[in-house]
Amino acid sequence: MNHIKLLFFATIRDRAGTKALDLDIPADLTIQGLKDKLSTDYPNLKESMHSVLITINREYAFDEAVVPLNAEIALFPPVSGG
Amino acid sequence: MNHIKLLFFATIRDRAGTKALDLDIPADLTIQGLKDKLSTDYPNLKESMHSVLITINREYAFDEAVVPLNAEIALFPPVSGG
Amino acid sequence: MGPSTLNLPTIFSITESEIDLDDLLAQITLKSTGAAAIFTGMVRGVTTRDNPHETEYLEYEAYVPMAEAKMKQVADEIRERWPVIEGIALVQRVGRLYPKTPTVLIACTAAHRDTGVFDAARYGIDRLKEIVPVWKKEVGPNGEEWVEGEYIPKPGE
Amino acid sequence: MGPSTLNLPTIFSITESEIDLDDLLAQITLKSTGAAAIFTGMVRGVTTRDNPHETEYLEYEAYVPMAEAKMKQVADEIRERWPVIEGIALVQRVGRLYPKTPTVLIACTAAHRDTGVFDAARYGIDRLKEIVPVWKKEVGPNGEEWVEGEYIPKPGE
Repeated sequence: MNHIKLLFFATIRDRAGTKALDLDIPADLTIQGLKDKLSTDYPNLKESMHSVLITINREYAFDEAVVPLNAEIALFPPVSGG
Repeated sequence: MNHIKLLFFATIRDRAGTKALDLDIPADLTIQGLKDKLSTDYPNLKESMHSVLITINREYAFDEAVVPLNAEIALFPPVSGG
Repeated sequence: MGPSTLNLPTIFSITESEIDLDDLLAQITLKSTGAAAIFTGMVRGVTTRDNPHETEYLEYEAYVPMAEAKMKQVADEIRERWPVIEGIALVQRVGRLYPKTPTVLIACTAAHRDTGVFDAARYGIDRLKEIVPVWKKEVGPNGEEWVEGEYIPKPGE
Repeated sequence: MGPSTLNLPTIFSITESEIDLDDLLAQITLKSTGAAAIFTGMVRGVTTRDNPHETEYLEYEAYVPMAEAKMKQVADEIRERWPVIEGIALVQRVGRLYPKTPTVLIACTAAHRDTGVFDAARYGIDRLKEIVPVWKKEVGPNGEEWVEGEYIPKPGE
Protein backbone atom coordinates (compact mmCIF):
# COMPACT_ATOMS: atom_id res chain seq x y z
CA MET A 1 0.00 0.00 0.00
CA ASN A 2 0.95 3.62 -0.51
CA HIS A 3 -0.15 6.38 1.82
CA ILE A 4 -0.67 9.62 -0.10
CA LYS A 5 -1.97 13.10 0.57
CA LEU A 6 -4.56 14.60 -1.76
CA LEU A 7 -5.14 18.34 -2.10
CA PHE A 8 -8.13 19.87 -3.88
CA PHE A 9 -8.41 23.42 -5.19
CA ALA A 10 -11.07 25.71 -6.67
CA THR A 11 -13.98 23.91 -8.39
CA ILE A 12 -12.54 20.51 -7.49
CA ARG A 13 -12.45 21.42 -3.81
CA ASP A 14 -16.04 22.66 -3.99
CA ARG A 15 -17.12 19.32 -5.48
CA ALA A 16 -15.01 17.22 -3.14
CA GLY A 17 -16.36 19.16 -0.19
CA THR A 18 -12.91 19.13 1.41
CA LYS A 19 -9.48 20.74 0.97
CA ALA A 20 -7.39 17.66 1.68
CA LEU A 21 -7.62 13.94 2.13
CA ASP A 22 -5.25 11.21 3.28
CA LEU A 23 -5.60 8.08 1.20
CA ASP A 24 -4.19 4.56 1.03
CA ILE A 25 -3.77 3.30 -2.51
CA PRO A 26 -2.18 0.22 -4.14
CA ALA A 27 1.58 0.60 -4.56
CA ASP A 28 1.60 0.62 -8.36
CA LEU A 29 -1.47 2.76 -9.00
CA THR A 30 -1.17 5.18 -11.93
CA ILE A 31 -2.69 8.64 -12.12
CA GLN A 32 -5.34 7.18 -14.41
CA GLY A 33 -6.02 4.51 -11.80
CA LEU A 34 -6.27 7.19 -9.11
CA LYS A 35 -8.76 9.16 -11.23
CA ASP A 36 -10.85 6.00 -11.68
CA LYS A 37 -10.76 5.30 -7.97
CA LEU A 38 -11.80 8.87 -7.11
CA SER A 39 -14.64 8.76 -9.68
CA THR A 40 -15.97 5.64 -7.99
CA ASP A 41 -15.47 6.67 -4.37
CA TYR A 42 -16.52 10.33 -4.83
CA PRO A 43 -19.27 10.46 -7.50
CA ASN A 44 -19.32 14.28 -7.28
CA LEU A 45 -15.80 14.31 -8.72
CA LYS A 46 -16.53 11.98 -11.64
CA GLU A 47 -17.41 14.71 -14.15
CA SER A 48 -14.35 16.78 -13.21
CA MET A 49 -11.92 13.93 -13.90
CA HIS A 50 -11.94 14.65 -17.67
CA SER A 51 -10.50 18.15 -17.42
CA VAL A 52 -8.72 18.06 -14.06
CA LEU A 53 -5.03 18.92 -13.81
CA ILE A 54 -3.03 16.68 -11.51
CA THR A 55 0.32 17.28 -9.89
CA ILE A 56 2.66 14.86 -8.15
CA ASN A 57 4.88 16.53 -5.58
CA ARG A 58 4.17 19.94 -7.15
CA GLU A 59 4.97 18.99 -10.75
CA TYR A 60 2.35 18.47 -13.45
CA ALA A 61 1.68 14.76 -13.95
CA PHE A 62 -0.03 12.67 -16.60
CA ASP A 63 -2.21 9.61 -16.77
CA GLU A 64 0.57 7.03 -17.22
CA ALA A 65 2.64 8.18 -14.23
CA VAL A 66 2.79 5.83 -11.26
CA VAL A 67 2.01 7.57 -7.97
CA PRO A 68 5.23 7.58 -5.89
CA LEU A 69 5.34 6.59 -2.23
CA ASN A 70 3.96 9.18 0.17
CA ALA A 71 3.24 11.54 -2.70
CA GLU A 72 1.54 14.89 -2.37
CA ILE A 73 -1.08 14.83 -5.15
CA ALA A 74 -3.07 17.94 -6.05
CA LEU A 75 -6.17 18.09 -8.25
CA PHE A 76 -7.40 21.35 -9.74
CA PRO A 77 -8.93 22.95 -12.82
CA PRO A 78 -6.81 24.84 -15.38
CA VAL A 79 -5.25 27.79 -13.58
CA SER A 80 -6.79 31.29 -13.78
CA GLY A 81 -4.44 33.56 -11.85
CA GLY A 82 -3.16 36.95 -12.82
CA MET B 1 11.55 95.42 -35.76
CA ASN B 2 10.50 92.33 -33.85
CA HIS B 3 11.24 91.85 -30.18
CA ILE B 4 11.82 88.17 -29.40
CA LYS B 5 12.88 86.07 -26.45
CA LEU B 6 15.64 83.49 -26.90
CA LEU B 7 16.09 80.50 -24.60
CA PHE B 8 19.20 78.30 -24.58
CA PHE B 9 19.45 74.78 -23.15
CA ALA B 10 22.15 72.19 -22.45
CA THR B 11 25.31 72.52 -24.61
CA ILE B 12 23.92 75.59 -26.36
CA ARG B 13 23.40 77.35 -23.05
CA ASP B 14 26.94 76.45 -21.99
CA ARG B 15 28.30 77.98 -25.20
CA ALA B 16 26.05 81.03 -25.09
CA GLY B 17 26.99 81.58 -21.46
CA THR B 18 23.42 82.55 -20.67
CA LYS B 19 19.99 80.92 -20.29
CA ALA B 20 17.96 83.60 -22.01
CA LEU B 21 18.32 86.70 -24.12
CA ASP B 22 15.95 89.40 -25.36
CA LEU B 23 16.65 90.38 -28.93
CA ASP B 24 15.41 92.83 -31.55
CA ILE B 25 15.41 91.40 -35.05
CA PRO B 26 14.13 92.56 -38.46
CA ALA B 27 10.42 91.84 -38.91
CA ASP B 28 10.80 89.33 -41.73
CA LEU B 29 13.83 87.41 -40.46
CA THR B 30 13.73 83.63 -41.03
CA ILE B 31 15.10 80.97 -38.71
CA GLN B 32 18.05 80.64 -41.11
CA GLY B 33 18.56 84.39 -40.88
CA LEU B 34 18.42 84.21 -37.09
CA LYS B 35 21.04 81.43 -37.07
CA ASP B 36 23.31 83.56 -39.29
CA LYS B 37 22.85 86.55 -37.03
CA LEU B 38 23.65 84.51 -33.91
CA SER B 39 26.74 82.99 -35.60
CA THR B 40 28.02 86.48 -36.28
CA ASP B 41 27.08 88.10 -32.96
CA TYR B 42 28.04 85.11 -30.76
CA PRO B 43 31.04 83.33 -32.37
CA ASN B 44 30.89 80.64 -29.66
CA LEU B 45 27.56 79.53 -31.08
CA LYS B 46 28.68 79.36 -34.70
CA GLU B 47 29.70 75.70 -34.65
CA SER B 48 26.48 74.66 -32.92
CA MET B 49 24.26 76.21 -35.56
CA HIS B 50 24.62 73.18 -37.86
CA SER B 51 23.03 70.68 -35.49
CA VAL B 52 20.91 72.91 -33.25
CA LEU B 53 17.19 72.28 -32.88
CA ILE B 54 15.05 75.40 -32.87
CA THR B 55 11.51 75.90 -31.63
CA ILE B 56 9.11 78.78 -32.21
CA ASN B 57 6.57 79.16 -29.44
CA ARG B 58 7.28 75.60 -28.25
CA GLU B 59 6.92 73.88 -31.62
CA TYR B 60 9.82 72.57 -33.68
CA ALA B 61 10.69 75.04 -36.45
CA PHE B 62 12.76 74.88 -39.63
CA ASP B 63 15.08 77.15 -41.59
CA GLU B 64 12.46 78.67 -43.91
CA ALA B 65 10.06 79.70 -41.14
CA VAL B 66 9.70 83.44 -40.52
CA VAL B 67 10.06 84.35 -36.85
CA PRO B 68 6.64 85.62 -35.64
CA LEU B 69 6.18 88.78 -33.62
CA ASN B 70 7.20 88.50 -29.96
CA ALA B 71 8.10 84.86 -30.44
CA GLU B 72 9.64 82.64 -27.79
CA ILE B 73 12.51 80.94 -29.61
CA ALA B 74 14.48 78.10 -28.01
CA LEU B 75 17.77 76.63 -29.21
CA PHE B 76 19.01 73.28 -28.00
CA PRO B 77 20.80 70.07 -29.04
CA PRO B 78 18.86 66.89 -29.91
CA VAL B 79 17.00 65.81 -26.77
CA SER B 80 18.41 63.15 -24.43
CA GLY B 81 15.79 62.64 -21.74
CA GLY B 82 14.49 59.40 -20.33
CA MET C 1 29.20 41.83 -19.08
CA GLY C 2 26.79 42.22 -16.21
CA PRO C 3 27.02 40.45 -12.88
CA SER C 4 26.88 36.64 -12.84
CA THR C 5 23.41 35.09 -12.86
CA LEU C 6 23.96 33.74 -9.36
CA ASN C 7 23.76 37.17 -7.83
CA LEU C 8 20.86 38.46 -9.87
CA PRO C 9 17.81 39.34 -7.79
CA THR C 10 14.77 37.12 -8.39
CA ILE C 11 11.65 37.72 -6.33
CA PHE C 12 8.66 35.39 -6.47
CA SER C 13 5.87 35.42 -3.97
CA ILE C 14 2.26 34.71 -3.25
CA THR C 15 1.07 37.33 -0.81
CA GLU C 16 -2.00 38.65 0.92
CA SER C 17 -0.47 42.12 1.21
CA GLU C 18 -0.73 45.10 -1.07
CA ILE C 19 1.67 45.01 -4.02
CA ASP C 20 4.27 47.77 -3.57
CA LEU C 21 5.63 48.59 -7.03
CA ASP C 22 8.25 51.07 -5.87
CA ASP C 23 9.66 48.66 -3.32
CA LEU C 24 9.74 45.72 -5.73
CA LEU C 25 11.36 47.82 -8.44
CA ALA C 26 14.06 48.98 -6.02
CA GLN C 27 14.77 45.36 -5.09
CA ILE C 28 15.47 44.35 -8.70
CA THR C 29 17.47 47.45 -9.67
CA LEU C 30 21.24 46.96 -9.90
CA LYS C 31 23.95 49.56 -10.49
CA SER C 32 24.00 48.38 -14.11
CA THR C 33 20.21 48.69 -14.55
CA GLY C 34 18.82 51.36 -16.87
CA ALA C 35 15.38 50.05 -17.80
CA ALA C 36 12.43 48.23 -16.27
CA ALA C 37 9.30 46.84 -17.88
CA ILE C 38 6.51 46.14 -15.44
CA PHE C 39 3.15 44.53 -15.99
CA THR C 40 0.37 44.68 -13.43
CA GLY C 41 -3.09 43.20 -13.64
CA MET C 42 -5.97 44.54 -11.61
CA VAL C 43 -9.52 43.54 -10.76
CA ARG C 44 -11.88 44.85 -13.45
CA GLY C 45 -15.10 46.13 -11.95
CA VAL C 46 -16.69 46.41 -15.38
CA THR C 47 -15.99 44.02 -18.25
CA THR C 48 -17.23 44.77 -21.76
CA ARG C 49 -15.48 42.13 -23.88
CA ASP C 50 -16.97 38.67 -24.58
CA ASN C 51 -19.47 38.33 -21.76
CA PRO C 52 -20.18 41.87 -20.45
CA HIS C 53 -20.70 41.94 -16.69
CA GLU C 54 -19.87 43.67 -13.44
CA THR C 55 -17.66 42.35 -10.69
CA GLU C 56 -18.01 43.08 -6.99
CA TYR C 57 -14.80 41.35 -6.02
CA LEU C 58 -12.54 38.42 -6.87
CA GLU C 59 -11.53 35.77 -4.39
CA TYR C 60 -8.06 34.40 -5.23
CA GLU C 61 -6.54 31.21 -3.92
CA ALA C 62 -3.23 29.50 -4.64
CA TYR C 63 -1.49 26.19 -4.12
CA VAL C 64 1.21 28.23 -2.44
CA PRO C 65 4.38 26.09 -2.42
CA MET C 66 3.82 24.90 -5.98
CA ALA C 67 2.84 28.39 -7.16
CA GLU C 68 6.08 29.84 -5.81
CA ALA C 69 8.09 27.02 -7.40
CA LYS C 70 6.38 27.64 -10.77
CA MET C 71 7.02 31.38 -10.49
CA LYS C 72 10.69 30.54 -9.98
CA GLN C 73 10.45 28.36 -13.10
CA VAL C 74 8.93 31.25 -15.09
CA ALA C 75 11.84 33.45 -13.95
CA ASP C 76 14.32 30.75 -15.04
CA GLU C 77 12.62 30.51 -18.44
CA ILE C 78 12.85 34.29 -18.83
CA ARG C 79 16.58 34.26 -18.04
CA GLU C 80 17.15 31.44 -20.51
CA ARG C 81 15.36 33.32 -23.31
CA TRP C 82 16.64 36.82 -22.48
CA PRO C 83 20.05 36.46 -20.80
CA VAL C 84 20.36 40.26 -20.56
CA ILE C 85 17.62 40.42 -17.94
CA GLU C 86 19.06 41.55 -14.60
CA GLY C 87 16.29 41.43 -11.98
CA ILE C 88 12.92 39.70 -12.05
CA ALA C 89 9.93 40.02 -9.73
CA LEU C 90 6.76 37.93 -9.92
CA VAL C 91 4.11 38.58 -7.31
CA GLN C 92 0.57 37.24 -7.11
CA ARG C 93 -1.73 38.65 -4.48
CA VAL C 94 -4.43 36.36 -3.11
CA GLY C 95 -7.52 36.78 -0.95
CA ARG C 96 -10.54 38.98 -1.57
CA LEU C 97 -9.65 41.75 -3.99
CA TYR C 98 -11.86 44.60 -5.13
CA PRO C 99 -12.02 46.49 -8.44
CA LYS C 100 -8.97 48.65 -9.30
CA THR C 101 -6.71 46.65 -6.98
CA PRO C 102 -3.46 45.34 -8.52
CA THR C 103 -3.53 41.54 -8.23
CA VAL C 104 -0.38 40.48 -10.03
CA LEU C 105 2.96 41.99 -10.98
CA ILE C 106 5.75 40.94 -13.33
CA ALA C 107 8.77 43.21 -13.52
CA CYS C 108 12.01 42.72 -15.45
CA THR C 109 15.05 44.97 -15.44
CA ALA C 110 17.95 45.29 -17.89
CA ALA C 111 20.74 47.71 -18.75
CA HIS C 112 18.86 49.06 -21.79
CA ARG C 113 15.28 49.15 -23.03
CA ASP C 114 15.94 47.67 -26.47
CA THR C 115 17.23 44.19 -25.64
CA GLY C 116 14.03 42.36 -24.72
CA VAL C 117 12.89 43.74 -21.37
CA PHE C 118 9.35 44.41 -22.67
CA ASP C 119 9.09 40.96 -24.29
CA ALA C 120 10.39 39.34 -21.12
CA ALA C 121 7.68 40.96 -18.99
CA ARG C 122 5.03 40.01 -21.54
CA TYR C 123 6.29 36.43 -21.56
CA GLY C 124 6.24 36.39 -17.77
CA ILE C 125 2.58 37.30 -17.41
CA ASP C 126 1.51 34.97 -20.24
CA ARG C 127 3.41 32.11 -18.68
CA LEU C 128 2.19 32.83 -15.16
CA LYS C 129 -1.37 32.55 -16.42
CA GLU C 130 -0.55 29.16 -17.94
CA ILE C 131 1.31 27.23 -15.27
CA VAL C 132 1.19 28.97 -11.87
CA PRO C 133 -1.53 27.28 -9.77
CA VAL C 134 -3.74 30.21 -8.77
CA TRP C 135 -7.51 30.42 -9.22
CA LYS C 136 -10.08 33.13 -8.84
CA LYS C 137 -13.77 33.11 -8.09
CA GLU C 138 -15.73 36.06 -9.34
CA VAL C 139 -18.50 37.54 -7.19
CA GLY C 140 -20.98 39.91 -8.83
CA PRO C 141 -24.60 41.00 -8.79
CA ASN C 142 -25.65 37.64 -10.26
CA GLY C 143 -23.84 35.42 -7.80
CA GLU C 144 -20.45 33.78 -7.82
CA GLU C 145 -18.56 31.78 -10.40
CA TRP C 146 -15.07 30.31 -10.74
CA VAL C 147 -13.10 31.81 -13.61
CA GLU C 148 -12.03 28.94 -15.85
CA GLY C 149 -8.51 28.80 -17.25
CA GLU C 150 -7.87 26.91 -20.45
CA TYR C 151 -4.20 25.99 -20.65
CA ILE C 152 -3.25 22.33 -20.21
CA PRO C 153 0.42 22.05 -19.15
CA LYS C 154 2.53 19.61 -21.11
CA PRO C 155 4.83 16.99 -19.54
CA GLY C 156 7.87 18.71 -18.08
CA GLU C 157 6.14 22.06 -17.60
CA MET D 1 -17.18 50.33 -25.19
CA GLY D 2 -15.11 52.09 -22.54
CA PRO D 3 -15.65 55.59 -21.26
CA SER D 4 -15.34 58.47 -23.71
CA THR D 5 -11.84 59.74 -24.41
CA LEU D 6 -12.69 63.04 -22.77
CA ASN D 7 -12.80 61.49 -19.34
CA LEU D 8 -9.76 59.27 -19.68
CA PRO D 9 -6.98 60.14 -17.24
CA THR D 10 -3.81 61.51 -18.83
CA ILE D 11 -0.95 62.56 -16.59
CA PHE D 12 2.13 64.33 -17.94
CA SER D 13 4.62 66.08 -15.78
CA ILE D 14 8.17 67.24 -15.32
CA THR D 15 8.97 66.94 -11.65
CA GLU D 16 11.82 67.24 -9.17
CA SER D 17 10.11 64.77 -6.82
CA GLU D 18 10.49 61.03 -6.50
CA ILE D 19 8.42 59.05 -9.00
CA ASP D 20 5.67 57.19 -7.08
CA LEU D 21 4.66 54.24 -9.25
CA ASP D 22 1.83 53.04 -7.01
CA ASP D 23 0.25 56.48 -6.87
CA LEU D 24 0.55 57.07 -10.62
CA LEU D 25 -0.85 53.64 -11.41
CA ALA D 26 -3.84 54.27 -9.13
CA GLN D 27 -4.49 57.56 -10.91
CA ILE D 28 -4.78 55.88 -14.32
CA THR D 29 -6.78 52.85 -13.20
CA LEU D 30 -10.49 52.91 -14.08
CA LYS D 31 -13.22 50.46 -13.07
CA SER D 32 -12.84 48.94 -16.53
CA THR D 33 -9.04 48.55 -16.27
CA GLY D 34 -7.53 45.09 -16.06
CA ALA D 35 -3.96 45.59 -17.25
CA ALA D 36 -1.11 48.08 -17.03
CA ALA D 37 2.23 48.17 -18.83
CA ILE D 38 4.77 50.44 -17.19
CA PHE D 39 8.24 51.41 -18.30
CA THR D 40 10.71 53.10 -16.02
CA GLY D 41 14.23 54.22 -16.81
CA MET D 42 16.82 54.67 -14.11
CA VAL D 43 20.32 56.11 -13.78
CA ARG D 44 22.87 53.44 -14.65
CA GLY D 45 25.88 53.62 -12.36
CA VAL D 46 27.82 51.18 -14.52
CA THR D 47 27.53 51.05 -18.32
CA THR D 48 29.09 48.19 -20.29
CA ARG D 49 27.68 48.69 -23.82
CA ASP D 50 29.37 50.86 -26.46
CA ASN D 51 31.58 53.08 -24.35
CA PRO D 52 31.99 51.36 -20.94
CA HIS D 53 32.12 53.82 -18.05
CA GLU D 54 30.88 54.66 -14.59
CA THR D 55 28.44 57.39 -13.66
CA GLU D 56 28.37 59.30 -10.41
CA TYR D 57 25.15 61.12 -11.18
CA LEU D 58 23.12 62.65 -13.99
CA GLU D 59 21.95 66.24 -14.03
CA TYR D 60 18.66 66.57 -15.92
CA GLU D 61 17.14 69.74 -17.23
CA ALA D 62 14.00 70.43 -19.24
CA TYR D 63 12.34 73.18 -21.24
CA VAL D 64 9.39 72.64 -18.93
CA PRO D 65 6.35 74.13 -20.67
CA MET D 66 7.31 72.68 -24.04
CA ALA D 67 8.27 69.33 -22.50
CA GLU D 68 4.86 69.01 -20.87
CA ALA D 69 3.14 69.97 -24.13
CA LYS D 70 5.16 67.36 -26.03
CA MET D 71 4.34 64.71 -23.40
CA LYS D 72 0.68 65.54 -23.96
CA GLN D 73 1.33 65.10 -27.68
CA VAL D 74 2.94 61.67 -27.09
CA ALA D 75 -0.15 60.68 -25.09
CA ASP D 76 -2.40 61.87 -27.94
CA GLU D 77 -0.35 59.86 -30.43
CA ILE D 78 -0.70 56.76 -28.23
CA ARG D 79 -4.48 57.17 -28.07
CA GLU D 80 -4.67 57.60 -31.82
CA ARG D 81 -2.68 54.40 -32.46
CA TRP D 82 -4.18 52.29 -29.65
CA PRO D 83 -7.72 53.54 -29.02
CA VAL D 84 -8.22 50.85 -26.34
CA ILE D 85 -5.79 52.59 -24.00
CA GLU D 86 -7.60 53.92 -20.93
CA GLY D 87 -5.11 55.85 -18.78
CA ILE D 88 -1.69 57.23 -19.63
CA ALA D 89 1.02 58.65 -17.39
CA LEU D 90 4.27 60.23 -18.60
CA VAL D 91 6.62 61.58 -15.95
CA GLN D 92 10.15 62.85 -16.33
CA ARG D 93 12.10 63.62 -13.20
CA VAL D 94 14.75 66.36 -13.42
CA GLY D 95 17.56 67.61 -11.23
CA ARG D 96 20.55 65.69 -9.91
CA LEU D 97 19.81 61.97 -9.94
CA TYR D 98 21.99 59.17 -8.66
CA PRO D 99 22.42 55.56 -9.83
CA LYS D 100 19.41 53.25 -9.35
CA THR D 101 17.00 56.20 -9.21
CA PRO D 102 13.99 56.02 -11.55
CA THR D 103 14.16 59.05 -13.86
CA VAL D 104 11.27 58.52 -16.23
CA LEU D 105 7.99 56.63 -16.28
CA ILE D 106 5.52 55.75 -19.01
CA ALA D 107 2.43 53.80 -17.95
CA CYS D 108 -0.55 52.75 -20.05
CA THR D 109 -3.67 50.95 -18.86
CA ALA D 110 -6.31 48.98 -20.76
CA ALA D 111 -9.09 46.49 -20.08
CA HIS D 112 -6.94 43.54 -21.23
CA ARG D 113 -3.27 42.79 -21.70
CA ASP D 114 -3.50 41.58 -25.30
CA THR D 115 -4.72 44.67 -27.15
CA GLY D 116 -1.56 46.76 -27.34
CA VAL D 117 -0.84 48.00 -23.84
CA PHE D 118 2.79 46.80 -23.98
CA ASP D 119 3.35 48.29 -27.44
CA ALA D 120 1.79 51.56 -26.31
CA ALA D 121 4.20 51.87 -23.37
CA ARG D 122 7.13 51.01 -25.62
CA TYR D 123 6.03 53.61 -28.15
CA GLY D 124 5.68 56.15 -25.37
CA ILE D 125 9.24 55.88 -24.10
CA ASP D 126 10.71 55.78 -27.63
CA ARG D 127 8.76 58.87 -28.59
CA LEU D 128 9.57 60.72 -25.38
CA LYS D 129 13.26 60.23 -26.12
CA GLU D 130 12.73 61.72 -29.60
CA ILE D 131 10.67 64.84 -29.09
CA VAL D 132 10.38 65.82 -25.42
CA PRO D 133 12.92 68.59 -24.70
CA VAL D 134 14.90 67.17 -21.78
CA TRP D 135 18.68 66.84 -21.57
CA LYS D 136 21.11 65.20 -19.21
CA LYS D 137 24.68 65.85 -18.27
CA GLU D 138 26.64 62.89 -17.04
CA VAL D 139 29.11 63.32 -14.19
CA GLY D 140 31.65 60.58 -13.58
CA PRO D 141 35.20 59.91 -12.45
CA ASN D 142 36.54 61.49 -15.68
CA GLY D 143 34.58 64.71 -15.48
CA GLU D 144 31.27 65.78 -16.96
CA GLU D 145 29.74 65.49 -20.40
CA TRP D 146 26.37 66.23 -21.98
CA VAL D 147 24.65 63.13 -23.31
CA GLU D 148 23.94 63.74 -26.99
CA GLY D 149 20.60 62.74 -28.49
CA GLU D 150 20.38 62.02 -32.18
CA TYR D 151 16.79 62.42 -33.32
CA ILE D 152 15.94 65.41 -35.51
CA PRO D 153 12.20 66.17 -35.31
CA LYS D 154 10.40 66.61 -38.61
CA PRO D 155 8.06 69.51 -39.44
CA GLY D 156 4.81 69.10 -37.53
CA GLU D 157 6.37 67.00 -34.76
